[in-house]
Amino acid sequence: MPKMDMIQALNSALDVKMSQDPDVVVFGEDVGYFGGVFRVTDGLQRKHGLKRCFDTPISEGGIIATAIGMGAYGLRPVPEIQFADYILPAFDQLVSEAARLRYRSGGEFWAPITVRSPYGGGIFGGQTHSQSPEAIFAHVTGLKTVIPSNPYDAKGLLIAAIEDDDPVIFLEPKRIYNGPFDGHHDRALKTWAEAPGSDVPEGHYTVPLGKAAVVREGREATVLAYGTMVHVAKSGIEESGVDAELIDLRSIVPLDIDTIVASVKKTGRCVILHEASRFGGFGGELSALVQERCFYHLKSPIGRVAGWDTPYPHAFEWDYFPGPSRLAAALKRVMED
Amino acid sequence: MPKMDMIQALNSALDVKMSQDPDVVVFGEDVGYFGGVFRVTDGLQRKHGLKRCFDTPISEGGIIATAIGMGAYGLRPVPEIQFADYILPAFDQLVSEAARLRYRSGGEFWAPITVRSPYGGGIFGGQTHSQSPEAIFAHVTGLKTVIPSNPYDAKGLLIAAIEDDDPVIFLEPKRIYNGPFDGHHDRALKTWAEAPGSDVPEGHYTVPLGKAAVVREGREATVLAYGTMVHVAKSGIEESGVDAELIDLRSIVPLDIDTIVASVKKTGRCVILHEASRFGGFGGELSALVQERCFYHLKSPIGRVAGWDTPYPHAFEWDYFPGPSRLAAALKRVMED
Amino acid sequence: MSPHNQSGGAADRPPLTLHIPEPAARPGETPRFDHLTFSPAGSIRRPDPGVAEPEIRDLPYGLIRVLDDQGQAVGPWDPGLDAETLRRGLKVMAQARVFEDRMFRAQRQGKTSFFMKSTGEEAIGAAQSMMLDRDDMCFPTYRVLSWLLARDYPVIDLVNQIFSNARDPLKGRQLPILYSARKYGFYSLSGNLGTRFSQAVGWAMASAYRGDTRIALAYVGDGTTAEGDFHEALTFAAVYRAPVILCVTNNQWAISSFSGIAGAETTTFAAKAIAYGIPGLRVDGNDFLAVWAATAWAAERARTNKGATLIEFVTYRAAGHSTSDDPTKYRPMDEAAAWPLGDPIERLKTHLIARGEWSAERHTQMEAELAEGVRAAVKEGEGIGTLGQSKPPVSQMFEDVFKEPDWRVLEQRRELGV
Amino acid sequence: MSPHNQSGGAADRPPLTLHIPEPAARPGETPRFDHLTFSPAGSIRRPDPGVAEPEIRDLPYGLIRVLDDQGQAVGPWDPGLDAETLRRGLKVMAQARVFEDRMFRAQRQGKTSFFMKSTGEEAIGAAQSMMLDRDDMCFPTYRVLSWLLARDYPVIDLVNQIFSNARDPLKGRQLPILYSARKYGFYSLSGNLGTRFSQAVGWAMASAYRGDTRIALAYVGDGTTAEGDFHEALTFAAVYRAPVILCVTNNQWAISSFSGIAGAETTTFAAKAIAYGIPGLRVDGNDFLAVWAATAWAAERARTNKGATLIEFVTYRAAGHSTSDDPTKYRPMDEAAAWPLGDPIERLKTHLIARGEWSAERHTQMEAELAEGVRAAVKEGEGIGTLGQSKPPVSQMFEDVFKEPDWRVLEQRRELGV
Ligand SMILES: Cc1ncc(C[n+]2csc(CCOP(=O)(O)OP(=O)(O)O)c2C)c(N)n1
Ligand SMILES: Cc1ncc(C[n+]2csc(CCOP(=O)(O)OP(=O)(O)O)c2C)c(N)n1
Ligand SMILES: [Mg+2]
Ligand SMILES: [Mg+2]
Repeated sequence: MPKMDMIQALNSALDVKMSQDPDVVVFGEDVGYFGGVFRVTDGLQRKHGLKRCFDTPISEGGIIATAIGMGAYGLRPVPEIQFADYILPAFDQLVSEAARLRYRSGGEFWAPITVRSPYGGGIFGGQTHSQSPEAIFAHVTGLKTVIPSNPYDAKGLLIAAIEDDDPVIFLEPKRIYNGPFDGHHDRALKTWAEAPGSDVPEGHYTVPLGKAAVVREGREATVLAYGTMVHVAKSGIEESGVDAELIDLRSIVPLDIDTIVASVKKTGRCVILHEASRFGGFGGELSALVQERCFYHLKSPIGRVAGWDTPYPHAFEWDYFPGPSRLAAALKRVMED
Repeated sequence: MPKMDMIQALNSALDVKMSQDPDVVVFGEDVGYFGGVFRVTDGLQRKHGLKRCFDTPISEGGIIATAIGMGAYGLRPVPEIQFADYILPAFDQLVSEAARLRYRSGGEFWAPITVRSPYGGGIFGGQTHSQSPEAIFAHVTGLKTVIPSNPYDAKGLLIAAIEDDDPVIFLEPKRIYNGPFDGHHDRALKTWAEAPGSDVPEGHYTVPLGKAAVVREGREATVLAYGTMVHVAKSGIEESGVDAELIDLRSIVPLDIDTIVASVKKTGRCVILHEASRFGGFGGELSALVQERCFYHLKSPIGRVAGWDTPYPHAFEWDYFPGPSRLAAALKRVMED
Repeated sequence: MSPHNQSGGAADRPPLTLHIPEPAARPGETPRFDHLTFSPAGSIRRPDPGVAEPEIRDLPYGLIRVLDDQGQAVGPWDPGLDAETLRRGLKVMAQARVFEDRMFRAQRQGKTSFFMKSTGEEAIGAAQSMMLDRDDMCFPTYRVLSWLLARDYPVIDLVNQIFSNARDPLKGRQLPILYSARKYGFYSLSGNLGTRFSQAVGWAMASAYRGDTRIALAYVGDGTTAEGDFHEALTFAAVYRAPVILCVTNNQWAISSFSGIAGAETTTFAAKAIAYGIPGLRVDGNDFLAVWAATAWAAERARTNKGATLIEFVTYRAAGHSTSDDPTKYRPMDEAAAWPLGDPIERLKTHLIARGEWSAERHTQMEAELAEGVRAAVKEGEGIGTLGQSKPPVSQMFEDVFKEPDWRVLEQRRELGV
Repeated sequence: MSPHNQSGGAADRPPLTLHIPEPAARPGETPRFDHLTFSPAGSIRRPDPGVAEPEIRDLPYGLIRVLDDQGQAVGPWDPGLDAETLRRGLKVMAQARVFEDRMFRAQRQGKTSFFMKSTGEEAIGAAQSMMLDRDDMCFPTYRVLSWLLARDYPVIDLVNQIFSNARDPLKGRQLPILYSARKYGFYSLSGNLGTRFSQAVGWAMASAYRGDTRIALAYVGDGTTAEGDFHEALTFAAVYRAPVILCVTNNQWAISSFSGIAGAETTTFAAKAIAYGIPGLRVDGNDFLAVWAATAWAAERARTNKGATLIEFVTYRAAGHSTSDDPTKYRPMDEAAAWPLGDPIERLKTHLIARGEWSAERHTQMEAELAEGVRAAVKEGEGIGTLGQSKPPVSQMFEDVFKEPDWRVLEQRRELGV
């Protein structure tokens, strides 16, 4: 089985689907001839033709609206938004339209679109190339939100998202495009080839939406994470010395509540880790769900480790980024409490 | 002291500020000559002149952008968005611009704008005239979000918001514009005149942002609510027979965490009530905060009562709306657990 | 010192002033429409639909009209329709009016929550629905009921939707009149303005992508042109030469704000086409024949891969904005009566009578029949139930959030016991 | 049966096709610019700035140029500037180029995270900054460094911002070159495109509201015109006659997509003005004199309450999009060299020399001095520290979220121990 990094795996997912299904069409800013600023659509125009992978005007609202219209026609559009920070001009189209179309039309129309977008920090991208907006999507009834953490999942989840008949926000943690960054920014970056999850089949397979993965089994505490934070969590758990179970959510909507609850009931302790700023972040929902369902199993307060409640600051990348040490400290805290 | 309903109180706040401060300017769709579809700006154009209260194009993005530019110039714009459902086209301007301007410019520019918008359900407004988007604002670093529940607070909070140098989303629960709706839709609506909070001074006063109000003291449980839900909570508490303390948050950012924590530490039980759909709603954050700070005081799981995780449905208004009985049931549950 | 301020310091300058547009007349004043240009019927040339855009940059400033004041069809835009077709159009328009008047009263009687009328604008949806193919797709606003009626959408389904009752085709989920009718080429409506305009472009692009023959038609109101979606729609339509007809229904008002607030104080909405290098037509929206002719022109362009056309229909919103509105609060009471382009039903009727193809008696009889049909449908709908007395099963509240429900919805259904 | 499909069933119709614009030349091909019109210098009339918009609907399709191929200033748009002013402009442009070349290398050396150049576009910011008043406000893009240099913004402050070091005027919060410089009439930049364009209109409206005399100037790139914000800005500017100059810097490329993807395949960006009933000027952006003259014209209009003007500056992005970009991947290597409007620095230099007001020697000497100045500033900045070696106190991460911090920020500061 070939080794792939995240970019290759995502590219392969698109290629597989475009080869199988003439209704799959890819477009976005710079995705056509150039192949995307992160190269995820590289070669697709050359291989599948100008009309199946093309550039768009710089107009995120227009991109998503066009995708919805195409989806309603019967295509399976896979628009790219160049950075997740730039999804916001399309937020109304996603919330008021894509997410609501099936419901409000009594099932007559729907928007089977997959919106791919690089997200997250750790690349010195400054305020508008680093944000993690997943919480605002998770709150929107009718949207699914998927976040892979390794090449194998990335490909399988992206294929599953494209085949899904509902609108999916597919957030790609850009920090781990090239290797599984564990938060130790002062160490050399590992490549995917050395890491688990990089054996990626060439052909078609899916990883179902709504199924979390237990990345590491443990008995003392449960860590919930997704995207880049899965790798940060691994090294944070190691640093802490706590025998923690690590769950990679993979999709936050649908959420694999059963896996989460089973783990916390087993361990009695829980820490949630995400990059987005803490207040009102998705960690709040996770904490509430765990508390509601595992109250009598909890031995200590559920912890949250997240970005600070400030905008994403350029020079303070590593002060802001919730790295392994912050997780380790939180794990120790839940053990002590 | 005169009796005012919510609309009169809000109108009075605008009038007071426009009279005091020539930099206060009011605009939005239909707010000028006509005085707003909910009449909140009625008479302001006549009294203060065409340029101080005027109509805008139907372009929520343009309205907020214009307000930000005016705010950066030195004015204190108070734009209206006709329904909170229609804030979304301006979401990018609010998040990427208004909320971030002070921070990113190192304090050189800021956007002292107050975005007024009627929100919430209970009026058979269907999907796009009923939604409660507060959670997505609460997550945005740099935005304040205020929600009054009675005429006195509405006026005092609106004046405080206008005088605040940060961008404030001021959500007006439209269901209680004319009277304190307690969720009993089958009973006659009370007028404000008969209800507390309707004695409203004519002149200038403020209710500070970030200070919750204890609406009802209680010993057995704490109910957290805001907007229309404060009134629903009152009747739900009554129905439940539980001696619950009811806290009206009044602003969710800044959040009066001290009042919340003190209450839950006292009662040991907590139920959160909001209209917005439950998953990823602001209740998640509240639950997480309470759990983190009151874990060892909690006698039962924190409950959440909220809109279902569906779009807002026209015919099912009262099936969807989290009414007093659902709160009462939740209160009984936290007492039993 | 750097050589700034060459043109004089700020001190010398006159103060700036902020311009706020105001309509020509407010309540109590005499209606005036002199800011609008009304070309005489038949006076605007009709270029070949394949014409290049630079050749027709004057068209957005004229007004394409076919029916003159005597009800004669004149000039190059006369679509030459047979009487049968015109009678059908007349009937559809009259039916829309009768239906809306009836349902407006039903709302006032508490039978539903909300209603909106298209009075005075019926020609647009009617002519376009009839002119286009069955498998073309309309991305409507809430003022094109006549599109559905022209395609024989069952009146009882309209009534059931408006009452949100047990037979509501939209399962109780939508505000009255926010129909969806795929089989009738009528895309799902929603309360938020503008957003479907750009989706229509995507739909049309998909048809072109597949090498199909279907084209799209989309509407926005004059007020809604100010939304970013408008610009995005036009941009994508122009860039990809999408087979779409983009229509602005300029009925002069957006709730209480006049078209000047939307940017039409000194120019036209049709002129917005020029920004994108696509044709812009300004058309008498109360003239069934002109609407038909302009649509046919744009459709031919679209079907021959020449791309999109923007059409402004100049019309007048004769009724209030909705049941929540009282237009006498912000415009002269008699403004509708003073509207220079008249009433679309009257004008088509006059034309047919002038052609000897219709009579006042037949018209009266037709109206009576239509009223009876509407009355019967409303009765039937009332039999099923009006808002609050009948509704679809509550389980429908939980369906269609996603194609397959997830655990949240399943749990919440259980919690509510449905 | 209803009389649909009069124009023939779908079966008869030819298949539609989707048009995707493509640039005239890709890597390995010969650069071509024949989709653009370049009017000869001096050939476009200069109407009075008070002219009514309908009189000048041809202007967006011409190209206002002052400097001809021999470096002579010709025609009615010649602003008649003295040599002192022009030498100053030349110096500012040259300084921008030297500075950017230096900082580009600094980024390559790992001294900062990111950098962007304005090579070939320096005339625009320079002439406009010099032409406008000190208290006017520019709402910039990331390609108008010359605006700041023309107002003597300290180079060391640029360097410190780019290095995000302890003396960064933006306190470490912003990506390199996303400056904010209120005192220099330079509004806060941000990475997201388009959003400030419409804020400029609000700022200008505020000035008019107060009866002040300040006007605003805003930029977007050709690619960014497709954002909804562009339309919103133009709409509000036109409706309220805001005293604002709205500029499109059409440098032919938006990262890897050519201007045709933004809608300029068959029309111009200046023509977008027509949609709003405001003047649109299409101007040679590499001609310092033409930029100045067009700006002066628009400023006069704005200052006399005639409202907004849209100016398209036709220019070419001679460098890559940013340090993250390799333009040889998507356009001919020699496309910049083939650009018909030349280089703005060379053209102004030639003009000054032709006027006898400058010489090759003086130019060389000036460049050396500028390089020395930049070198000194960069050295000074490096002394303070480059990215990662020096930063403002970490407490600055927590300041300015709100005017006064709330408990969250206070608690989190404590948690981080700063
Ligand atoms: C995004 C959005 N903003 C505001 C509204 C409130 N609203 C409903 S109809 C309307 C006026 C629309 O005017 P116009 O586009 O001219 O259409 P008309 O009603 O005249 O047909 C407004 C402001 C809305 N529904 N959606
Ligand atoms: C809202 C938004 N969408 C996308 C981007 C990514 N992006 C940055 S620059 C750029 C190209 C801009 O092109 P243009 O407007 O022509 O300006 P230029 O770079 O040529 O000066 C893109 C797509 C962004 N920064 N913001
Ligand atoms: Mg209208
Ligand atoms: Mg460009």
